[in-house]
Amino acid sequence: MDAADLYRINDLLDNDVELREKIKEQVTELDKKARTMVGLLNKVHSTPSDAIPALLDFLNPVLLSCQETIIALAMIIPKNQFWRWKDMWSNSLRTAVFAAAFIQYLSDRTLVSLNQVAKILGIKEESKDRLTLPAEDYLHGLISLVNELSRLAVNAVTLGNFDEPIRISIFVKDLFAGFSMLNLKNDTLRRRFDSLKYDIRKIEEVVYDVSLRKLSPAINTQ
Amino acid sequence: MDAADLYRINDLLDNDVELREKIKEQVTELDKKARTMVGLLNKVHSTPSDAIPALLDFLNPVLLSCQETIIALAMIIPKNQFWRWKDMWSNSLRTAVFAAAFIQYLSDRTLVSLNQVAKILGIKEESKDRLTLPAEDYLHGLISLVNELSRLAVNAVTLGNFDEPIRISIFVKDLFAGFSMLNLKNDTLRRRFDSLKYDIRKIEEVVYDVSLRKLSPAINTQ
Amino acid sequence: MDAADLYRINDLLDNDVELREKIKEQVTELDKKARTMVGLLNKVHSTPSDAIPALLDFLNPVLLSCQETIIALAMIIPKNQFWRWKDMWSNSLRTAVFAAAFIQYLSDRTLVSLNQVAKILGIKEESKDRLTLPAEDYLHGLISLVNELSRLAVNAVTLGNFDEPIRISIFVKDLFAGFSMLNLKNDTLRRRFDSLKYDIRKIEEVVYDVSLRKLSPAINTQ
Amino acid sequence: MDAADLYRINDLLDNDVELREKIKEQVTELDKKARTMVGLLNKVHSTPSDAIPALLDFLNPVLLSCQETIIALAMIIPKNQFWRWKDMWSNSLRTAVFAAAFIQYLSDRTLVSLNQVAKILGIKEESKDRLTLPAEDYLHGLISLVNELSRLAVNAVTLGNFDEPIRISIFVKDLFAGFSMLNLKNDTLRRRFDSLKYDIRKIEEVVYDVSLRKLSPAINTQ
Amino acid sequence: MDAADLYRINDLLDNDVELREKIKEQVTELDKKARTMVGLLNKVHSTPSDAIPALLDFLNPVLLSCQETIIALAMIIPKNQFWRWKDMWSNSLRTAVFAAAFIQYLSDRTLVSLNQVAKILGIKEESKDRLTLPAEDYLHGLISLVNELSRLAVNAVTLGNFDEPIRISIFVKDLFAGFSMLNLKNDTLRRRFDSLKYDIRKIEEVVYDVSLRKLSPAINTQ
Amino acid sequence: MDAADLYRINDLLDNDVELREKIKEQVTELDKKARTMVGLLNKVHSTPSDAIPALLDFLNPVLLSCQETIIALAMIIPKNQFWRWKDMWSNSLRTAVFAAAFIQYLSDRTLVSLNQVAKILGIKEESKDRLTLPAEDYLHGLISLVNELSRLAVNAVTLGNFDEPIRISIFVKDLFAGFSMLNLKNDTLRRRFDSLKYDIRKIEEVVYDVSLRKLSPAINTQ
Amino acid sequence: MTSTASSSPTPAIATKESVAKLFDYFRADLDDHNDRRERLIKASRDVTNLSKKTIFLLHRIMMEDPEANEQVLAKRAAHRGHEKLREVQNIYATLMEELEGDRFWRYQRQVSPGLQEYIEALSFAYYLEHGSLITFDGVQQTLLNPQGYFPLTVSDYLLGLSDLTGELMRFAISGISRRGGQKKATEVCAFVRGYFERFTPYVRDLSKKQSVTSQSLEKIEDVAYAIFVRSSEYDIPPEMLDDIVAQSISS
Amino acid sequence: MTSTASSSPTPAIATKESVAKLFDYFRADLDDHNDRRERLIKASRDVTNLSKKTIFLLHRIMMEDPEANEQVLAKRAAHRGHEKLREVQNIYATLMEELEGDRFWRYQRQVSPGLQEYIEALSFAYYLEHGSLITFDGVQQTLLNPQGYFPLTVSDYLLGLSDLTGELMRFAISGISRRGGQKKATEVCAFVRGYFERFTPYVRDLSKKQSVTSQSLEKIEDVAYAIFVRSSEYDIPPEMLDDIVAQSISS
Ligand SMILES: [Mn+2]
Ligand SMILES: [Mn+2]
Repeated sequence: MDAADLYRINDLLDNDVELREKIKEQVTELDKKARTMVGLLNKVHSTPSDAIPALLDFLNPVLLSCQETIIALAMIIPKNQFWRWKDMWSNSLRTAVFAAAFIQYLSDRTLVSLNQVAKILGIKEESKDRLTLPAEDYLHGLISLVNELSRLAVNAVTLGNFDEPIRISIFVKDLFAGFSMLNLKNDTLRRRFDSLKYDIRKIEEVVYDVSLRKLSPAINTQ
Repeated sequence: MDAADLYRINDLLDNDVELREKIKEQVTELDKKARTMVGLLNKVHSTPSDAIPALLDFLNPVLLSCQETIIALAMIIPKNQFWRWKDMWSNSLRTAVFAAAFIQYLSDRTLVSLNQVAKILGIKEESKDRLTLPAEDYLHGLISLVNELSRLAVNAVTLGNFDEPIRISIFVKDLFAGFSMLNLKNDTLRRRFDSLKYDIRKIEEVVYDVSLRKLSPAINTQ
Repeated sequence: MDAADLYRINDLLDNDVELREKIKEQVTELDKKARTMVGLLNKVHSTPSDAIPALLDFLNPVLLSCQETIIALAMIIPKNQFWRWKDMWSNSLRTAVFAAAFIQYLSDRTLVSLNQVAKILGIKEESKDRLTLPAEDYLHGLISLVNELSRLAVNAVTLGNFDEPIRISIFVKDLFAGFSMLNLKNDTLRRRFDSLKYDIRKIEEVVYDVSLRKLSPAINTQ
Repeated sequence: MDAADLYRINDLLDNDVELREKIKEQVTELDKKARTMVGLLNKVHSTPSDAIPALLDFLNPVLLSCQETIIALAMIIPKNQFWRWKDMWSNSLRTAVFAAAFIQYLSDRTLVSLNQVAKILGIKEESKDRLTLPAEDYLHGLISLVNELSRLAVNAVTLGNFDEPIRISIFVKDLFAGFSMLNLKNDTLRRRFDSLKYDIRKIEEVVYDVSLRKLSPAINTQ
Repeated sequence: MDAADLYRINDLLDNDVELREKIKEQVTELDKKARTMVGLLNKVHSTPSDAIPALLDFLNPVLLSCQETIIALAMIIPKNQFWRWKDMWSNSLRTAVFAAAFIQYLSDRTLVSLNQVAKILGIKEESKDRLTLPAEDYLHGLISLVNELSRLAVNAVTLGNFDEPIRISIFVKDLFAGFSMLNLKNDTLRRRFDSLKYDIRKIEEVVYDVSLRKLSPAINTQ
Repeated sequence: MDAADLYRINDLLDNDVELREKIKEQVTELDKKARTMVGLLNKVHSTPSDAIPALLDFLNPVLLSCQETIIALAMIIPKNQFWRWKDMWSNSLRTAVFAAAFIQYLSDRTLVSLNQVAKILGIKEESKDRLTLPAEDYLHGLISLVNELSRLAVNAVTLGNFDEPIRISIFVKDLFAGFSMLNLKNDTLRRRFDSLKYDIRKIEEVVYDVSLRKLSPAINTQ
Repeated sequence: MTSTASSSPTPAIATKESVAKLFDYFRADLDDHNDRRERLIKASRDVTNLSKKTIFLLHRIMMEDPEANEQVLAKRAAHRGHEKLREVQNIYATLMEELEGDRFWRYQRQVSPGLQEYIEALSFAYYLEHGSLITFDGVQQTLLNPQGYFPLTVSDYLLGLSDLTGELMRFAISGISRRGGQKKATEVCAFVRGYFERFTPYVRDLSKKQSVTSQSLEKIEDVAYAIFVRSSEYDIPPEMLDDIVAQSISS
Repeated sequence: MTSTASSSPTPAIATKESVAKLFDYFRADLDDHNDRRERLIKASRDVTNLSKKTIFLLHRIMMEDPEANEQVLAKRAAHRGHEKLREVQNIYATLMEELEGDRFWRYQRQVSPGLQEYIEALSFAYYLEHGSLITFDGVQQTLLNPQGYFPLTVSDYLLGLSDLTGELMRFAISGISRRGGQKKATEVCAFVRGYFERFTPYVRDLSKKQSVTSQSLEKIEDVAYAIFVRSSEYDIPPEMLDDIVAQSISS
């Protein structure tokens, strides 16, 4: 190995370091936005249902502003190197997916699809060799959603909303059935999926309490 | 070192790697089937009692199809090497035992015995030097059954079936009394058995709720 | 849980505890014998060559007596359960293999083969579903032999025996060449094999010293 | 190393192994008795109050028989070596304390004191350098009692006994107040004490349900 | 819970913290003395044999002063609680045993016995329910002695003392033979004993070097 | 906690983050220089003694250039906050101390003192409330020096320099005696100090080899 | 290869004496440092114990006398708590000198655990008295003594408050069997939530303790839930429920 | 508190069907990914085994026939080694498609271990033949096939070379009993040192493996030391020593 070779290798290594710095900058930005959304979504647990729309009005602009950061991020990543760097932002991205899915659930009780959430977050088809939304990250976001919905089932009742747990129960069961169709390997995703059963039990117990005491008229529609 | 000896030793060292690959293939297959059954059994919690038979019609073929996989697995294991490889499949096998026991409970409210379940799963007496069903794995499957029945007690009430918790309570207490007579070592099995008391408490609380509100005529027969 | 099943399961569980105790008893016995041989073989390092035969006369009966223990052990192990229990005795067995191999070297400077050592220790072909000698354990025993021979090369010279190191050098090089033909995995065996190089180097150094001093009387008188 | 010293040291080392075996034997015995009592006490939850005395008649002899085992155990422990071996039996001892406390509660609704329970179990003042009942183990036993009483409050109602929950409530509150006076460190005991709050809450809820339904027949017929 | 019981229990819980502080103080003291001796003994490796007596004159007072600390320690330990606290000082005690054994070896080439060393360190028969010298700790001290003697064998040669390695070789072999007769459990002690073979090899190699070069007239007396 | 308070706290936290960034920049710089010196010092092991001065001529400017970085660092640290941030650079600083001590040893075989090394590295008395050289870091640097000297003892011999090991042995023993005077607590420093005995043994064995074979005339001056 | 031995060994090697002198200085320095460190660890342990005992005391007082007025109990508890915490403040006053100049940051790791436990106890007493969160300055005020303020870091302040959630959870759960305990639990729930939601987005430092805090919050939410579900079944106001139950138990 | 239930549940909740459809897509996607991953892991394991066997082979050939000429042996070993490594190159050729586009980086973690082991074997063979270090481009050249170059990262290259040190250490130690083994050991020592000293200051990535490398270097240094000390005692050139010993053993 001669000096020229060494020099070249060193150059390559230096480039990577620089690139990592630049990516980190954008990720920090994305992370801040994701955290802000989580902070605002926390208020859901103490907000009566009629005030939820007002809360969503605060959230939507933050969610939209993620686009800009994610587009900037996509422009930094070299072609085809998405998988090389993705660990740097996957946590933040999963949080953003969670926020988007929670916002959509609160808006119309539907499940946001992978394509929808990608679009919302500014992840574009044309730059998919630089930045894409892997199924894995989308699924992680949905699991976080279930975690949060089981808490919401409890708190909705405290706020006098006896129908919410029932809606949550139906939504979550459908989602769980979907997950059950997948052949997950023995990784974090499977472990987190397996732990969903605790959330489901909790939701079921809330529905039980409500139905045992005949507190919701909706119970029979389940 | 003489050549023949050397050659033989080298052969012994090489074979194991290949064997492990083959076993893994069958275990992955078994695991898939077990997970499919778990997915289907999950529907029990939102299925009215009259629709359960139809659900079992879906489950039984999958359960039966485990035989084929397990027989194939038994044929791979070299004579006498059951104990060498068993850790590779014991988790999947326990899940299959659980599924078989749950299916039988749902069919006729009886407990599947060790021999019955071995037969159902295609574990044959004549190949017991290759593959057998250890008592330990059978018991693990039964503990999972109790975990699931305590959940069912809750959901049955939500579905308006107030007798099921009482039947579950009787079944589980009987099973628990059986377990109490075993001399378990201080291992996972004993820890899981000790944790059954939480399930039993939950079932008792459901029976309490039902009986306090006089919702079931069956309560006096307990 | 029906009584017969319960009874049978309890029996199965109880048997294991008892079995482990019994195995432990025989293993303790085997370990004692192996350690006794190690203690006696330790004297080789300060015994002049003409007294070695007398020392072997002490050793041979102990070695032979291992048969009895190993046969007793094999009879306890249930059919097909070799792999379940083997970790309990593999250390002691490796020590016994080492002792047998050292004794044979001291007797006639030959290498004991896998089959020979199995026969010496009472490990029978017909009970191989209960107890067998894995190649791995045989090889561990041989590595211990080399460790000890490099020590013997040093001590033989101190005792004035200048031929032994050369005999050892030839024997060990042959053994080492055999080992080099094996495709070892990255495990303990490979690590121990790697360390053999230091023993060979030490033996080499002794051969050097001896050759030079024997052949150049000028140096000898230095 | 001179022979006498060697002989003595070997004796010391051998004794410990033997001693451990002997202790283990007695502890296994104690554990069996403790588990038998737990099994019998489990029946309390499905036994009508008038049949409790008969159940206690089964329990008392088992409880008494612990004395014999504990005295035997104390005789094995060498003078001054209580702290050396105590971890071997503390779990079983705590279970025995729990059983004794539960039996006394069922007999006359009083709390067994530390001295009383020591006496019942055959732990003697004069052999306190061999075996004593540490405050910690006594407290662990009492916490188990509260866990079980909250379960009993629920089951008593199912069995139609509406007074028991109120008696339990008074007893447990008193006990809880006592515990609150202790300065517990951040250890298992503290964690288990913290968890008592959930038991108390459950008991509270039962008292609530019972009070409301007893006093308002209008609700009762709902 | 009655007040007297409560008060007593609270007292029991509080005392331990204070006691631990006091013990720690004495142990720190003992540790300092042990380390001072280790520091002084380290000079042995560069001290010509005729200057050793002068060095021992420095060491003996420090060794003697351990008595005072150990007696103070014994007085703090509550009656019967030796086994509860011993882990706090066993390391320091083993170092002190090592120092005493090394000093005695340097004085007259003999091995200090268990009783002798206990006496030297001020561990009294009459307070054995508070503080005693377990065989295990004595043996650990001796193993450290062997470790150090193999180093001394090397350094003695550098200092021109060619007889010392031979004396060490005889002493260590004798000690090793003694150890071989003990039934050690599979614990740290056994592992450290097993590792002694490296020290013995080193000593043997020094003796080899000396004998090969005919540097010591003592060689034939071995 | 009102908004103003929150704002203030947030401000304080932000400042710290910024400060950390600035410090990190300088530390990266210092680390680069320290690594460069280590790389150059590595060449010592293959450099004949007469070429060492030339090597030192390369090293000295790098060592001097650390001053600039350390002065810049000291200016960033707020008054009295030295201990708050020191973990960020202590590794690099210890490496620099090691380099300075090694350079001085190679120049004139003397030990650099704490004050000397502080001066060399640009750590000034007048800014000691911002940046100082703690005894701990100085001592860590010296331990690294010993680690490296034990390697040098070996390689110097290979280069035909038989006196160097003897000089190293004397130097290291003095240093070790100094260390032995300290009451180190049970931390990394003590663990590293305790591990020095392996280096010392290695050096002693090199001196042994040289002296046994009478390869150095200097041996008698030790 | 023949020996290429270098020039004869230099005469003046680091002499034993000079090394000994050098290390003698360290010895004094290290011993001084270790002793101070030990003293501070001990003091911190004392502070921790006193603070823990204070927390126990506060819980205890809030539970005694089921019929007493909540407000009165809270005042009494806070008063007794502040009294007990004065012992801690005295300890800190004596430590001022030990932590002068750069020493504060040098021993921060030894001082922190006690300080956080103190803040936990203090903020608990403060909450009982005022129903709100003590401010950073509020904590600082209690650490004023003739020699000045005992130094307080933002991080200790925030971590101390994090632990408060756990105690509030215990307080809410064990309080619900008291008259008015239900309302109390709901209040605590709202308080912890408000505090929690406010901090989460800003303070990264808390992540380690955050999961504990959110677990505590969930436990409090579960209590509030259980209360609400129970009282929803009967169409009676909570106060009346309390009365009915009290009557039933005493009868 | 009375129930303040919100408006009736929205009719169109995420229907089972739509969720099922959504997840059906994932299933195919995930299965595809998992299968490819498994295939690559298996291929990587095969590469690792072949490379390890090649390394064994190289050691073996270098030790056979103690009287043969070192150069001749090395040529023969390198030739046989390159031959065996062609099997690895063929495996990589078949993997080109599996790793197209962004897939290379997606499965990099699965591919790396085998690639590093291959580089270790290749660079060992190269060293035996040329006595120098194979360059980055040199490695890349061996991975050329009709579809183009198999992608190679700098990091795999460097980590593969790090492992080479271990093999060189084994080679140096087991070679010293051979005629001329002493000179060989000294050469290896110089080579590893040169390589080692060159890299240390620049490449941070290596830190994990660096301590292993420096341990190997120290072991080689110890061997060189032992040889030198031994031959220093007798004033005879090493070659003559070899002759004397050979004579003594054969006699
Ligand atoms: Mn707390
Ligand atoms: Mn390798």
